Amino acid sequence: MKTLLKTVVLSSVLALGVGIAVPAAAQDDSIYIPNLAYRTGPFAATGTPLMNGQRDYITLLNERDGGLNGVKLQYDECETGYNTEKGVECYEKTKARAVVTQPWSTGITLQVLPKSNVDKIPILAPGYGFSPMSDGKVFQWAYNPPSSYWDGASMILKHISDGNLDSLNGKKIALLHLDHPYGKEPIPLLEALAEKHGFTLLPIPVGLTEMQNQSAQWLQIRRERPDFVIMWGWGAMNAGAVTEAVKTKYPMNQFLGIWWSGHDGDLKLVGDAGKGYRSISWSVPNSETPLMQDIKKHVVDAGKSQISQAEGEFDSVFYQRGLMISIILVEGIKAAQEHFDVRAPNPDQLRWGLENIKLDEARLKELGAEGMLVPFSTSCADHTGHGGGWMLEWDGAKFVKASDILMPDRADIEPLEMEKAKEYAAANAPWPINEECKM
Amino acid sequence: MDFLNGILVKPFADMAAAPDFLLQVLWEGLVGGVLYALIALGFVLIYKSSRIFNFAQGIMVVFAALTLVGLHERGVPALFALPLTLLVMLALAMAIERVVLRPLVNQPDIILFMATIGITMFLIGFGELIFGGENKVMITRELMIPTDSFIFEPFGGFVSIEQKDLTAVVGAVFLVIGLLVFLNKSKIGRAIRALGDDHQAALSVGISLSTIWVIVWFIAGVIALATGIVWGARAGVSFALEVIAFKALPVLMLGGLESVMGAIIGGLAIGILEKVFEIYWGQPLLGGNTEAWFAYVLALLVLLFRPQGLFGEKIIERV
Amino acid sequence: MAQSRASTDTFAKYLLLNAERFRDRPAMRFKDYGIWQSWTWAEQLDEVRALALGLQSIGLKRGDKVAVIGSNRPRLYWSFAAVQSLGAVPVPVYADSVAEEMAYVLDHAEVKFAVVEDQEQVDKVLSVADRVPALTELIYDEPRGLKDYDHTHLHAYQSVREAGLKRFSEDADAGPAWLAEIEKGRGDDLSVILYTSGTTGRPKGVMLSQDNFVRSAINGNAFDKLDENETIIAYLPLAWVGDHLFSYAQSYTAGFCVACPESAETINEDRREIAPTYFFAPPRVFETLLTSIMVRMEDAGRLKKWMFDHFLAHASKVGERLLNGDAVGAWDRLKYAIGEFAVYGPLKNRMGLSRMRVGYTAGEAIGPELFSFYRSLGLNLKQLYGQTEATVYITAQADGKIRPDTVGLPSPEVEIKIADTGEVMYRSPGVFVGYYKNAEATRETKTEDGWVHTGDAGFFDKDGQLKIIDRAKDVGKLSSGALFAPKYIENTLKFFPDIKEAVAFGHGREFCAAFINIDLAAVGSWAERNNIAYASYQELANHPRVYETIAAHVDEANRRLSREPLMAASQIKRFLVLHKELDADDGELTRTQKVRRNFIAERYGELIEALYDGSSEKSVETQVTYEDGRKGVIRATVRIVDAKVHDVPAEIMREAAE
Amino acid sequence: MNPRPDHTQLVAPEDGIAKGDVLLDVRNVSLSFGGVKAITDISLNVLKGEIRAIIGPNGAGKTSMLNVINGFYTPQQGTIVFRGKERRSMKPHEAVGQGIARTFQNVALFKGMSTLDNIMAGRSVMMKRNIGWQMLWHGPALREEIEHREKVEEIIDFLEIQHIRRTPVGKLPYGLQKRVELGRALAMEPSLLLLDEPMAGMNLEEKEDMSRFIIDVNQQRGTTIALIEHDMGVVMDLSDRVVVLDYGKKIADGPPDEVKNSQDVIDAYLGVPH
Amino acid sequence: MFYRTAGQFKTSYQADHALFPVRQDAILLAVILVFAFAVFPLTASEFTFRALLIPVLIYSLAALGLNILTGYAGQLSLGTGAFMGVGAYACYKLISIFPEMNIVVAIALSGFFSATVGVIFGLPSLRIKGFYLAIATLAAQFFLVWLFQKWSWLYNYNASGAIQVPNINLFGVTVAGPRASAIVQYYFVLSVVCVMTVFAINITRGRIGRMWKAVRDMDIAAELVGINLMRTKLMAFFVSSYVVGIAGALFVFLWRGAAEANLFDIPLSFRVLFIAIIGGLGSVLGNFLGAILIVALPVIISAVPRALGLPLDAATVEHLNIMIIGALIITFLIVEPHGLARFWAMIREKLILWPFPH
Repeated sequence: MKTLLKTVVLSSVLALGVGIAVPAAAQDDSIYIPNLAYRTGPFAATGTPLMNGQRDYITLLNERDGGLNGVKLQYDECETGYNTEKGVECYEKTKARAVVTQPWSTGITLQVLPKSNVDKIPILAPGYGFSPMSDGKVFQWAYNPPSSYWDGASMILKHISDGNLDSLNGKKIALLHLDHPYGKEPIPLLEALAEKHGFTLLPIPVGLTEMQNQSAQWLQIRRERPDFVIMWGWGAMNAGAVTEAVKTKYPMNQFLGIWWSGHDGDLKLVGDAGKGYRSISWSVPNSETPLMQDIKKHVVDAGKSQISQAEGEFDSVFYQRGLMISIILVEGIKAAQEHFDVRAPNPDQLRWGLENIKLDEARLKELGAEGMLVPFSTSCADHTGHGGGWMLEWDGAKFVKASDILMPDRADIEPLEMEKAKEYAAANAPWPINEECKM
Repeated sequence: MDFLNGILVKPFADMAAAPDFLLQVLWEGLVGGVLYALIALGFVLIYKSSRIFNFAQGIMVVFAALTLVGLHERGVPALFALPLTLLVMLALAMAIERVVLRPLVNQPDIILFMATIGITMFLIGFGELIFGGENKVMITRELMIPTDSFIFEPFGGFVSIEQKDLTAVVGAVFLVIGLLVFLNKSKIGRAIRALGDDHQAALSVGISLSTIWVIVWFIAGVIALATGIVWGARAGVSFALEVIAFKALPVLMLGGLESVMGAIIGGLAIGILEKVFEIYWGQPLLGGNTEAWFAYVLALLVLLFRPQGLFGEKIIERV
Repeated sequence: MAQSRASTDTFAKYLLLNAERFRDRPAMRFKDYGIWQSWTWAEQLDEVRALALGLQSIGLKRGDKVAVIGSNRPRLYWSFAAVQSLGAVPVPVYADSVAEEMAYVLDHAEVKFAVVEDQEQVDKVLSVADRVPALTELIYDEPRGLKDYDHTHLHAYQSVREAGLKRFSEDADAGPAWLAEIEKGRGDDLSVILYTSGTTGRPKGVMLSQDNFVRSAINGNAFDKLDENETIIAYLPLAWVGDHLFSYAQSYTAGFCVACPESAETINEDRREIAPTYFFAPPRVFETLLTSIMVRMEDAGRLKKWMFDHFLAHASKVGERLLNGDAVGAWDRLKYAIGEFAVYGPLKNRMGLSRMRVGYTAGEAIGPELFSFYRSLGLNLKQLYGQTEATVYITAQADGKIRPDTVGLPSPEVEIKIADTGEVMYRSPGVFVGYYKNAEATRETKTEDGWVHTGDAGFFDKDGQLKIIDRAKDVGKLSSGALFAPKYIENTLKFFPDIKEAVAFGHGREFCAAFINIDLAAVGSWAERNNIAYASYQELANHPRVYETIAAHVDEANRRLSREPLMAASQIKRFLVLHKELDADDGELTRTQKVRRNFIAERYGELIEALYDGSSEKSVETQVTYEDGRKGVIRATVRIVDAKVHDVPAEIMREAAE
Repeated sequence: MNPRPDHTQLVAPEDGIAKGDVLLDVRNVSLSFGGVKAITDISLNVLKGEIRAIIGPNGAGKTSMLNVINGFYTPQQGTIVFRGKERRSMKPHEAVGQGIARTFQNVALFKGMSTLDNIMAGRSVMMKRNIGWQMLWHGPALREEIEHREKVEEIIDFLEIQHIRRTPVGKLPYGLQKRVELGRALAMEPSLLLLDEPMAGMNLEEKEDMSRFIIDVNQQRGTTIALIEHDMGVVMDLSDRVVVLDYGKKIADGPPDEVKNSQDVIDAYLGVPH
Repeated sequence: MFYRTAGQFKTSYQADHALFPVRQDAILLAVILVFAFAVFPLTASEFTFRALLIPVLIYSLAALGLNILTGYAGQLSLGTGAFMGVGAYACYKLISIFPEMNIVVAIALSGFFSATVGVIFGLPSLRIKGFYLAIATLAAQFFLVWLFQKWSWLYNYNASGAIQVPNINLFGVTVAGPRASAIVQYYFVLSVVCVMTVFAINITRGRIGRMWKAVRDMDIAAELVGINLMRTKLMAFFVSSYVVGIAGALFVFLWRGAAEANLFDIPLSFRVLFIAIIGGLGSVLGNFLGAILIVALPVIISAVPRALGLPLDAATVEHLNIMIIGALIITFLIVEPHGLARFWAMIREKLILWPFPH
């Protein structure tokens, strides 16, 4: 009784304190970049290195260059645990000051996407989210550079068919996917392609509760004997799948994943047995680049990073991809700064910036990140850039580049994107279309 | 007609057509069932001795496995880490007894149940804080668990049996036998069994209730560690493991909350049946993922005919 | 039915008047079946008329006496009005009197009818019926358990009422005839006969006229500005003059609402629900209340207890001054306001006195501290000095002129003089007609020119306020010649919550000594907290640690007495804690719970001797009467303890010398 | 302001049976649980308006008998005729519909509810207003609630439990709980009231109170009562007719005095082996 | 202290049966309502609406539904989340099929779908009791969520498998969908919750409520006072699931704006159960208190370190938050197993008895 009373009093005092503490007002000399991060929950394993990467690049800019064009970047994480509900809460919490939303989950992206027109904050979802977001005229506020999921699916198919999708005729391709909006994302495109090119698509969903116990799914794969297994997995599902694949003796060279299924940590579980597993990726780790050396010098060795060095996180695909994601964002901010000649661009200005990113090889080289990211550029009509991707292959200890840049078959994808974008706009009417964009 | 065919004929035809595959399915189901049974066993022990429906058994599995791996990561040799983990589980049992059970003694079941969910949340936060949330690799090799697999080739196909699964099954069998011997032969074991029926009778053995609780929770911790090692060896150690606690619940319903044998048989039955159902009915007819609910619906149907579960004791209502 | 105010000289006429002027205002409430069943004046008129016509039809005639026995229930109050409307005389009888007493009263009053509450009273009356020759009809309210009784002369109230209703609706003349019967009533008609318990001898029937009550009530209403907006809770015995005045006479004359509690156990709860605006209680009730407050606060947490004590101390500092309208500093006012919010208000709320506008204490002298305590909370509690023979009012304290040690100024229309013997005498419109069938006693009490002996000794102080010292015949002298006023000493002792009752001795003796009764509630609770085991009242009373506590109280009482010049000599030198509770059933207390000093002196003669012969303990045997009337004997060894006597403080000596 | 109600409504409902006629007739009933015979071929009747006692040592089958009468158990053999209608089995809540109410040996009150609500619950069957009205708490639902509250207040008054009206019954002493339970049974306005050891575990004073209430119920409301009691003394004073069971068999039936002197009964109570 | 009950008496059963027999309770409620209807809307930020006020209200309603079943009728259920899902999907389908349908009507109707499903899954309660029943309700939980995933008709064959709330107008104001303003949604939710709460209070304090409590406290005795167990239990399932279904519809339409099947999975059920238990079973008030504690407190706690300037990163805060919530739950269960409602009742009792301790 007494204790309870104390608890109640204490919490009310705390609550009061929070209510009073007004968030520091947005200042002209800093740019607030919130990140709806997840370092907890069942997806923490994959989330953490990405968040570390994002964070460290911003830290590097602040430490090395004193910010971006002299303006400090204020990086802030709001923990979602990959939980959509928490994500929306974070969105609401940060949106007052944020210039950008990085929702970090297709579920959260779908939640905040319809609000983007109302709240007018750009959503940056590099390599995830809703593929039709690529249509910048419809999705004025959403960006998913440098490649969308549909791009990814297309690239994988191209790769396994050696560029000729018709050669897949009569083959059976299983899509082992997380039973979640993210996992279902490639299905419309794959279905369309299956019909067009005469292969059989076999979607195999993995429930959130079954991620670590996929024996049923892999028994199905064993029974169905698909020619290829494409994986749209995340978190603990990746490790589970690779383990089961090894066990089922599914040939690794017929097993490919999207970029989120190419995490070093997942493959380390199986080690050598996973040799030959491939994952499409729009980023490649390269710890020898000047950028990585700077990171090492200014951030990691300075003790300002949260990465765990023992596990080789520094060299991992995901950590370095996190860095690339921040580069994309910063390029957008920089474009806005220069175009509008402001120190701290507002969300609307940043929207322009994100539409005018030009990350060509020269710029990447300038940034010291040559070859770490596919070159791409965005426009008001194209919010993705469609920079393509490399195929990475697990060599038993790490991922190595196994192809040149692959490009998606845009001719297949674009009509579908337009159609779905239109459907989306109709379902969410009234939905403004960017008429100004003449591209 | 097609539909009936799909339900009644085709699955069996498939089984007959690929007997090696059926064997593989049964084996996978069996291994799954062993794990369910192990978790259910933890539940049953605690329920028998303290009438607590211990939802935290799932997180205890994670916590035990994490501690083991975490200790190893921090440089403790595997064979030291194992007893050290046991010590941690003992400490956990004592802490739970002291902080949660003792103050909540004689509260209604639902309150105790909720408290174990509270424990679950606390341990999730605590575990992530200490060990981090990322996926970890079970130190299979260090624990000298074989990782190869036996390949049999009957009926022209093949059946692959992983040695670590085999180890798990054998280990589980030994664990269960050991437990049964302990429960039936030792003084404490008898006290634990008596506790379910009558507190006084148990106390007359001369062991305090607190001690028994600590012991029971510790045993549950040991079982959790065993489960954690086995499961972790299959799919890595992460917090996603926690959800397997839900798998144990229908096992309990089926087996009866207080029956050790019920937990084991129920676990195996559910493990095998849900796998067979998923492969031969679920995936072709229902779009898959039926394992999510199959065990529950099965248990529910059983309960409708035997409200006390397959092995529970019949309750006679009196006025 | 129009009645001019001037001609309303009986309560029946007031009833008719009220039914018109206060038609839809509540007249009566009764907590029954879980809610406060309520009747308006119009409905009350219907009820009374129905009962009157019903009584008439079973033979009630003008001049008949009707006993009314039971607790405070609307139907019994209605029977007063119904009986009076027919010109008959109600005789309320104490419901808790034993059969013996009841037989005497019923017989002496020659009652013809009796209206009683329930089976218990029916049984009691029937058991003495053969000794009450005049009694013919018996009417009961509660039918429970009476179904199989012979109903030739036994009537359910309900059936009498229905008979009356039937007559009224079927017989067009019945109503007017009843009104005519009321018209016949005169102010000098007998209103009621009230039997006073008396401290000695047989009860005497005090005859009071309609005028006595009407005028006293009107004067009282005017004095305290009572009108139809008041609410009172009726919980004191019907047979007691106070209740008859407050709950009946004043209600009828002022038109206010009387609320009857559900039962004796729920009185506190019921009072809190009703929150009377006008409240009356003998000191004993206030004492019990205070005791229960203090006992309950003992269990409070430290902080709360501190706050409680702190604000009570503040109240005792400024509360009364605020109430009397004296000047008080702003800080003190603020602090008092906080106290009102945190302590006084809630406390009054718990006592059900939040809405109390006027409160009286009477029946006997109230301890000054006790009195001040309530006043300091902001309760307008006043003292009243009265008697059955005076229809209550002799003196009363006017608002704002309150002193705890006096009983106030003469009430309106009351003249007072102090006889040479020191006895207070009065003359007023309320002076009784006479004792029923006891002309001798009437003569002894009432002089030819209408002055009445109160039997109390007292004097007027310099403000003209009357100060009562004691019963005239109880005031004695110590052998030293110093004044010995036992009641004063007893009241000083009774201030302590642990002490429920005290009896002081000293007349003609060298020093003053006392019997003390512990309060079982207070001491029992204290014992529990201090892990003192006891099996009985007797054991607790005799416990050494209880003695220690009581000795401390006696010491403090002596200190207080020592500050009173007149009383300093009668400090208590020796005392004992009685082994049994003084009890009305044993005749040790009156029915109004006053100490019967002489009886006690007789009964415990040995103990008194022991007090004065210096012995340290004494074994006694005492006869007791149990609740069911059985007798028994208890034996005990009572210890006698010396108390410290204090010197008179120097400044008081000086004052006294001046 | 409502005029005060009176006690006139306190009567048992009309059930078409004249006073002194057979209200309940139990004919050749046998009951067993998995081979254990609880009741063997017992016949007994209860007359309208009487207090009928069923007594016997522990394990004599008294409670089983009661359970058979109110439908909780279904006998293997025999029939029960109540108010002229014959039946073999029915659901307990149907028995209530026919006018049989009962109390329990170990108080079976609704512990989380107040005295008032417990007794109100006894009137659930008689309340008909649907959930739509209940939701609004106006009109018919409120009227119905108040109507029944009045009836319940009479019972509260009758049993002298006003002061515990709002107390959760779980907090009441045992004796009062038994009284509340009697109140709940009375609230059902039964034709036949079954009391299962109404005085078990009570002290002398409580027993006297309870006896008084039982007699009052019988006399004032005219309710027919069948009671089980272990305490012979109380029963003999209370009841009009007594039936004695022992080991599931009837060994005596008749007025108290007659039964008291029966050798079989004396043996049974003294525990003479059979 | 604040409760001065002297002078409050009832002269009729109507008054005695009033919602607030004690005047101060009514005043307190009035103050709260003034805050809810006037003060909060004037002062709250959008974040407060969307992260605190609206979810607290919706969770309260869901817990209220659960409480009817578990707290009043004594049937433990772990499947609340799925029943909320039924309400949400039903509402979504109604709006898709009849786009012109008034949203209030759609929400009210969708409750009937969840109620029907609730009754179906309530049928086992006639044979299964206590924990067995609780686990049985998990069958509903897992089966329904699975169904939400697999039955694509439910989400209009949406590629993502999620349902998306379109912009919906009510009397010319956008109440649901991305364009709806927080304050409008708040008022909408508040009104629905208030109405449902009043209904629930009325049902629980009347005949039906007593029957439920009777079944909860002792089902055998309930049967022997003439209560039909089957009808009573199923009615509890019906009413409970109806309320839960409404809460589910509000959850998606007035708050989340989009939902995928996983949203209705077990964590949601547990969350609602926590609210009901920490709030207090068998109490209406408790649901609101519980929701404030379980829903709002974590939001507030997670803001504490930053407000105090502690240099903790978001993940650590989240870990600590989970730990604190877990510990708080245990603490509350130990200190007051009957929940916050009982705690408040004790405080109220103290205030009524003030200054006396008992």
